[in-house]
Amino acid sequence: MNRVQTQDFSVAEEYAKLADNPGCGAVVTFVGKVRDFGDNQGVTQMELEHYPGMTEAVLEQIEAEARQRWPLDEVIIIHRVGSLALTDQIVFIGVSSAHRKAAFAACEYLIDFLKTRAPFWKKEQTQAEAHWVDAKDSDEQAAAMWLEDK
Amino acid sequence: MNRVQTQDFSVAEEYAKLADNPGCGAVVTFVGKVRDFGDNQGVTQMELEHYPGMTEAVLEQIEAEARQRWPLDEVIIIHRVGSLALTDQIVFIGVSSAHRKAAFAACEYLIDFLKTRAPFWKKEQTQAEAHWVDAKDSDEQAAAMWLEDK
Amino acid sequence: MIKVLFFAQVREIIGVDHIELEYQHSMTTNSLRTFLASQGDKWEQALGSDNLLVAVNQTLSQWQVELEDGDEVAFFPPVTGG
Amino acid sequence: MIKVLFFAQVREIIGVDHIELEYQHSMTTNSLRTFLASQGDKWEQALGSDNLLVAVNQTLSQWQVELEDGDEVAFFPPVTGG
Repeated sequence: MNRVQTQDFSVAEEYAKLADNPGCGAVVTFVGKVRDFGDNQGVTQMELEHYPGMTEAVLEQIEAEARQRWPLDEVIIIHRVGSLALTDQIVFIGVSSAHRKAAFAACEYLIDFLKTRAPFWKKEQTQAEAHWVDAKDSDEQAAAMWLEDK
Repeated sequence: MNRVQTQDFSVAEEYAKLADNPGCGAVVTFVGKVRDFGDNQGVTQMELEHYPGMTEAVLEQIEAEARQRWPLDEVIIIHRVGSLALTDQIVFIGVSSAHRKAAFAACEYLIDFLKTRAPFWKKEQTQAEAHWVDAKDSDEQAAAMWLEDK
Repeated sequence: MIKVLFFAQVREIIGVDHIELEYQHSMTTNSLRTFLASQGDKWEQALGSDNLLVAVNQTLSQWQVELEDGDEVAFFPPVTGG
Repeated sequence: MIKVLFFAQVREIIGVDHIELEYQHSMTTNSLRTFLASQGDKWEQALGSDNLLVAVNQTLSQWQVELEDGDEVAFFPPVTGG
């Protein structure tokens, strides 16, 4: 169910797929968007590059890890690549489960590991210049927390 | 933006309101649904009762608490009352923020405290009987965790 | 006057969703509960639970709180929404 | 043959997105990196970073791993998706 694509996605459509199950009591979704400050103020657009093949493999792997940790129904991960403008949707993570704690934890786990392990790279464009986004220590720490947790 | 209502809600519409902001980098939503096992197997429908006035006041209060803890843009809490059938949506919690950790934490905080402090009561109906749902220790514990956390 | 509301099992057992009572000097949440519980078997059953909660003027309250004339008091079981 | 891919800043600095090389006996991820970094200033700049990551056959790898003929090796900076 995971996809890497240039086109936009519809939260409504993805939500409907996640929720379509009589045993599903909880649906948690996360959407990441292009905001007007990233590493710099005044971001107007960005380019998203990825490593085709490896990206899909990493998404499958982090989904499998989440399913080992929590009882989940559906999992959907979508990441866009190419040119994105301010306020565009970048990434969707949706999880459904019988239990809300599992759905919340798995959704946050998936975005934390997507950010630190999936081969995507962002180049932000402001009025003045374009530059590659630096990886953040806070993202590494967020992912590392899950490993201590186990 | 919080509502208590008998009619259904649209995740797509609420998501659009949450995401409509150029500084918003993260949107987290939670939906709780009627599932086929609650306290009993074979739930076919339920009745949701509430205390008008107090309910709205509690929702405002837990929203204000979440806003004190985390930097949030929009917060939307919707809870349905009346007769609900299997797979119906019961509750929506949506949070947008510049930061994903804040959005995840606030969304989970809001549902944990809604479950333990907002005056709603569920009566589940199976083929055989109707009965009031028991409050769960796990919900009390989930809410108590946030207080230790502080 | 004190307005008293009942919800969920409590409402269902006593068969009434609200009543109004004369305010009595030094009435508390607990004395009101005890008075109501003495009104018959159903009232005893509905209001005798260890888990019973009370709200005063739409805010969750405690058991030895003094009431004032005009207060709205509600009795209900632990909440189960969400 | 070894297929070598470059992404993001690495790709941009050297101006090439992939190359193919003859497989050499006992070639490792590190020896391949050292060999490529010696191909000129841009290559040195692109592949000299402390933060450089390497993947072998689309799996994140380490620096002293032996390669096999036919492997796909990728060099890239820390990832920044999501």
